Amino acid sequence: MDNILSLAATNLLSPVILSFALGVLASLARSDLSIPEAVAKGMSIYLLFAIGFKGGVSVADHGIDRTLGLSLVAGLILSAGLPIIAFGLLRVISRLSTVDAAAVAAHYGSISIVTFVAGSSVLETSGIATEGYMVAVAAAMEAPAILSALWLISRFGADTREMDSALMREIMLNGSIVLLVGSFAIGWITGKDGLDQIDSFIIAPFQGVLCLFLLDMGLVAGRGLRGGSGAMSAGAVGFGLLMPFVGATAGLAAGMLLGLSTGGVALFMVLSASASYIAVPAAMRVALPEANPSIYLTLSLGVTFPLNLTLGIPIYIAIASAVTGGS
Amino acid sequence: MDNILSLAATNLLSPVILSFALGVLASLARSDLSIPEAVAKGMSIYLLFAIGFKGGVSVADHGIDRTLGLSLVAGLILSAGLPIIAFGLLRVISRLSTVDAAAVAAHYGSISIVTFVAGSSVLETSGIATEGYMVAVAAAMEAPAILSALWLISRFGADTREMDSALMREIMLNGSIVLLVGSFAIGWITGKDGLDQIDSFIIAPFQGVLCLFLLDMGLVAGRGLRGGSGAMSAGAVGFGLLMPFVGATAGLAAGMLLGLSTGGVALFMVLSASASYIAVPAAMRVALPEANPSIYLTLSLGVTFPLNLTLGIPIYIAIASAVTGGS
Amino acid sequence: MDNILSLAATNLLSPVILSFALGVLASLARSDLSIPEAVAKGMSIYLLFAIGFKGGVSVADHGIDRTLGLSLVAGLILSAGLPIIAFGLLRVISRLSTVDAAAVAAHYGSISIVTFVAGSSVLETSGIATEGYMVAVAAAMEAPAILSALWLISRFGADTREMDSALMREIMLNGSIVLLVGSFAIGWITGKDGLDQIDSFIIAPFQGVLCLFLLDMGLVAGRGLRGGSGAMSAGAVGFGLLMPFVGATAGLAAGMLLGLSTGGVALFMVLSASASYIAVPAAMRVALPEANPSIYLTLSLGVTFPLNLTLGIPIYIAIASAVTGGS
Amino acid sequence: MQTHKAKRLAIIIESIMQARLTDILKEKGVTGWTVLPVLGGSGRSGEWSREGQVSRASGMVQVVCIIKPERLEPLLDDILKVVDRHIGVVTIGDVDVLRAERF
Amino acid sequence: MQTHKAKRLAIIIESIMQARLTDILKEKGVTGWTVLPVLGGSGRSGEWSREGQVSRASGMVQVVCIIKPERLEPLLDDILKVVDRHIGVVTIGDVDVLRAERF
Amino acid sequence: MQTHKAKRLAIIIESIMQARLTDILKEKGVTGWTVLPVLGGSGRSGEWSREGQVSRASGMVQVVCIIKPERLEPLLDDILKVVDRHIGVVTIGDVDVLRAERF
Ligand SMILES: Nc1ncnc2c1ncn2[C@@H]1O[C@H](COP(=O)(O)O)[C@@H](O)[C@H]1O
Ligand SMILES: Nc1ncnc2c1ncn2[C@@H]1O[C@H](COP(=O)(O)O)[C@@H](O)[C@H]1O
Ligand SMILES: Nc1ncnc2c1ncn2[C@@H]1O[C@H](COP(=O)(O)O)[C@@H](O)[C@H]1O
Ligand code: NA
Ligand code: NA
Ligand code: NA
Repeated sequence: MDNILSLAATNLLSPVILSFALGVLASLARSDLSIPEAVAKGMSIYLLFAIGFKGGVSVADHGIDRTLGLSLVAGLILSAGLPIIAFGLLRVISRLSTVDAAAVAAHYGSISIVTFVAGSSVLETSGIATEGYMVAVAAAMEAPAILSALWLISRFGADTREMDSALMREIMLNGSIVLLVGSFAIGWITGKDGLDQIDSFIIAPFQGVLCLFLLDMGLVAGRGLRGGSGAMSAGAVGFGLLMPFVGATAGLAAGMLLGLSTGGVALFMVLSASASYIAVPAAMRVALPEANPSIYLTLSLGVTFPLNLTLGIPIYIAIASAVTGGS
Repeated sequence: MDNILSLAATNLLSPVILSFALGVLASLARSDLSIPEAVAKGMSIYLLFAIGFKGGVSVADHGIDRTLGLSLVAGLILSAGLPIIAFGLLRVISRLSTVDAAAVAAHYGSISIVTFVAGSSVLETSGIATEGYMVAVAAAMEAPAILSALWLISRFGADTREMDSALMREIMLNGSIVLLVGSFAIGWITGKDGLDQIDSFIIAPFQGVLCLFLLDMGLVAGRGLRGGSGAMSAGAVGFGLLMPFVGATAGLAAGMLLGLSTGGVALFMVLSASASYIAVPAAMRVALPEANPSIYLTLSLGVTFPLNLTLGIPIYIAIASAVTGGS
Repeated sequence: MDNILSLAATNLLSPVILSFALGVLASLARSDLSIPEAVAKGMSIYLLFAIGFKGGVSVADHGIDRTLGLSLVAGLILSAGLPIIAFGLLRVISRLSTVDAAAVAAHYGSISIVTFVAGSSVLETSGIATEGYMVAVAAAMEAPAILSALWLISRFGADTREMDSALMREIMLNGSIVLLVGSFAIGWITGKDGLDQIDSFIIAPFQGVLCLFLLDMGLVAGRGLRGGSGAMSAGAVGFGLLMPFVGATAGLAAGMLLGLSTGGVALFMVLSASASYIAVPAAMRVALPEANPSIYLTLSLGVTFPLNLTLGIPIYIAIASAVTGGS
Repeated sequence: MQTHKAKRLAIIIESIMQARLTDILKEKGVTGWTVLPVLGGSGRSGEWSREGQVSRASGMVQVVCIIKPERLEPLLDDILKVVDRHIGVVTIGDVDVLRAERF
Repeated sequence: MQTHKAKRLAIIIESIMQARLTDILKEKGVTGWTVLPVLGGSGRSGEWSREGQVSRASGMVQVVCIIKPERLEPLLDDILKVVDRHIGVVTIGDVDVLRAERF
Repeated sequence: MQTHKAKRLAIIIESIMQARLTDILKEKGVTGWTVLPVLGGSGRSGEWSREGQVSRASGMVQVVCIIKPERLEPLLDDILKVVDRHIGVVTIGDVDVLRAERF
């Protein structure tokens, strides 16, 4: 318990979290502070490249764990399964329409890579090792949730845009998946030698870039809260606060079944608890244009993301430590 | 004297100043060299974040000086008072209209954060310590000058747009003030531990980013000189060369009264001598649209900024050293 | 031979080359991965500034070699002469029109600065020293090829836009030449002291930025291959594969005549073998709008650039080493 | 295909005035508009370009607003109030719109 | 100077639908169009802005297409199919074009 | 509200030709124009997009110029001289302008 509290305190007072808070505050106070779209996109490319590369190098270093394949499968199952739980939960505690509920569910099956990065940072600071291939698991969890949500719609709801091959390719080959998997492969192939060449680019400035990126996410989240809060019901917000813990529990079970390390279990919890705000919203605009973006974006970016960032991550790590007997 | 000369020589031949010169030359020669707006904005966000953060850490390190509060008040007074001196001077030595004179005056009461950064760098290179909270003083000096100028107009000139609450909020919560104060607070809260996490982002590459940023400012200043020189009279240019020393003298007095260190006095001089080219022009476009932007931008960016950057800073430092008996 | 193979293998499996490959693959698979124009331009400014600066510092360090002037002249001659060879070769092995052939020829006389950077990196990794002023030679080789091509047109082809002074200035003062020469001068003037101030910006992250920049070039090249391959004939592609070796041979001869070091000879080969895809295409759009851009861009960026990057550079280095007796 | 007559109001205005302009639009019950970026231009106040600008002071945007013809006239007075002392250009064109129920 | 009558079709649409829209244009034999960036806007689905967006989800673009008047009518049905369930606006204006042989 | 008839000349042209075009405008006494960015497009010379471009060679811009109707005709010849051998599109539309004293 002490552990959780001190971890949570350290986390809350880190430059990364405070930068996010600054962004939210600036935006709620209607300051004109803003980060150009191109710069925000550039930073997200940097973060994806760095995190993928480091994951690959770590796999090259430690060899392929026999659980790599199983972890990927577990990730796919979680991503496909969580939307169904989320959908059920939403139908019970909120009054969202079928279409809106399915769209929100898709977001919670998929993952937020920045939450993953934040979780990895906290683990690193705490000296807890993780399986390097977790970044591949993250990539695997991006897309299946979308397919689940479309299935939910066709099962419970009105007609949906038929899943054409263009949409399928867009989902599978979306920029962040390709960059994450690609840089993971590059890191794996080039290994320690490759890392030596570029570590002062991808390791040293990483935390600092993350600060500015979270400043931007805070600005965007704050804008969303200002504009989108009208569309929010108490039930929906309750879902956004509850679902992360449901997801984390599923992630915990998966991590334990696979026999991962403390860090691996914690990251499985973080991934399952997090909600997408990049890949899934774009897919939803194509496949479910009737769903209201302010609902799913506000929940994902305005409620669940800050929750995970501040309290969620320390709690998941503490639980993973307790359960696996780590540290 | 030797001291000034050698400091001026080192300064003039530094990569930062030469990058500025390259920009001016490229632009005067009408090269198509240009830095995308988004990249320039990204660099300015980086510089503001880094300078604010370092200031905050330094306050966390050395504790709150009892003069912190007094310095902030002195900054507010200087920023509000200098426009009145500037306005008077302009009416005497130039033929600018009331509106143009008030607009120019607002710029000289406010500050240029890049000049501040350049001054801090030279001090650091020379091994002269400064009060970390001077960055907060810089933030405090951004806005009051604008209010003074509007008061001047209503006193001496024609009607002006009434100061509505939207404009007031824009001035007070403009992006650079919020980012500077916010990152100062983050640095203060997280202190040395926070700095350790992100120093290879905000310290190591700082000088290099500053070079590219000044390259861009050189390009913009050169473009301004090419286009705006038509609107310039000898009197106005004379003001742009004289006013920095008037401001520096006021800053010197303030710094001595407060009993600051050599570095602190020098930075007070730099701030008072510098003229805004980001926050104030935007406010003037809203509040005094009749004032001619090519006059105030050319003076601030094309005359005073290079003067301070090249000769001003070494002179102010030498004077501060002589007067405080420092080094 | 072993040498070449192992160098080629190391090169092919470096993060830089694999990033390029990732870009090409992502683009051929029609992923939506993309790097914003402003960020790509920002990275190219960074690379030009860093490479120019380092070259200048190296000249300041080692003094002016007596061959500096001669090397510049040799560069000018190569850049002006290679288009004539290229034009002849194209007329023999492809069916391109006079205008298209001249436009392509201009690209192969000029140079690709990224190929130069990649070559320098491989040399550095292999511990082979180079003359620092080769970056000035690179700048000298950018423009003359354009004039040669226009002369070819007026000699063999239809009418062309008269070479007006605006075009001439655009060619000579184009952004990349100005930045390269300017930062070279700044590096030369400030020397080792200047480098100390900004090395953690221009040296440490260099390879990493190069990775992301080549990822972008891969994306652009892949897009070009997808779209422009229709316009390509076997003869033209053959030219794109052959001409680099013709150029490299000329560069070898020049380097040997000048008595350069192994590294200098290798870089002369790299420069002569490489083809422009930034400065020359822009000049061709103004001066030869009738020439088809998809032909010259696809050849330069889609065929010759990857060839040099992967196989060319190791081969040129191996030959330069063998011939100069270096390593 | 069923189309309807509408007016296309295009206002080139300084970025710093954008929020004030759209506030007026909202006040007058206009809920639809689009903001396009502007790279540069020239007018009575000289030439400018966005390249390398660090200040918000000298950028412009174009606000485009499709409205029912009968709503135009009363709107113009209010728009002029915002634009009045500022640089910028207001043009009105005729267009046909699909899905007119939206306007 | 010889000019020709043409129609200017302007479609403000979500970025993610851009490729689908231009695919339809190509299918129908329209080979000329231009895509302009959009910074932000407001409509029935609320206000939005591009600032700081990391997701592609909420951006829009404007696709402008100059076509011969007689080609317009059959095209509209197909365009409506893409735009239909999506947010966005379609306007049609009259213009004169130079070098009409291009269209 | 008093409005005046004017012509809206829109020229989509390669970025590298922008300065040459505006130089002609200045020469002919036209002092007002606006440059809008273009993200991509398609025409007889194929499809292109600005994404990831490092070269200036393949970008385009749109230059919009509001002028008095009577000034249009003589201007077109000169514009055509610049545009002639280059890719791009020139359209002319009718608009009403406020504050016509500006043109
Ligand atoms: N005749 C015009 N046609 C198109 N845009 C114009 C025109 N006049 C002015 N503008 C635009 O409006 C801005 C301000 O114009 P002005 O108020 O005349 O300085 C210019 O920078 C242009 O972007
Ligand atoms: N009346 C209008 N005039 C101009 N643009 C509009 C209008 N209505 C909608 N838009 C644009 O179309 C987007 C989507 O509109 P909507 O489908 O109404 O949500 C808005 O964000 C605007 O960019
Ligand atoms: N019919 C058209 N409608 C709109 N834009 C066009 C049209 N034709 C060409 N364009 C634009 O002009 C550029 C060059 O066209 P072109 O000269 O036909 O290759 C294209 O990339 C488009 O941006
Ligand atoms: Na999840
Ligand atoms: Na000042
Ligand atoms: Na060459």
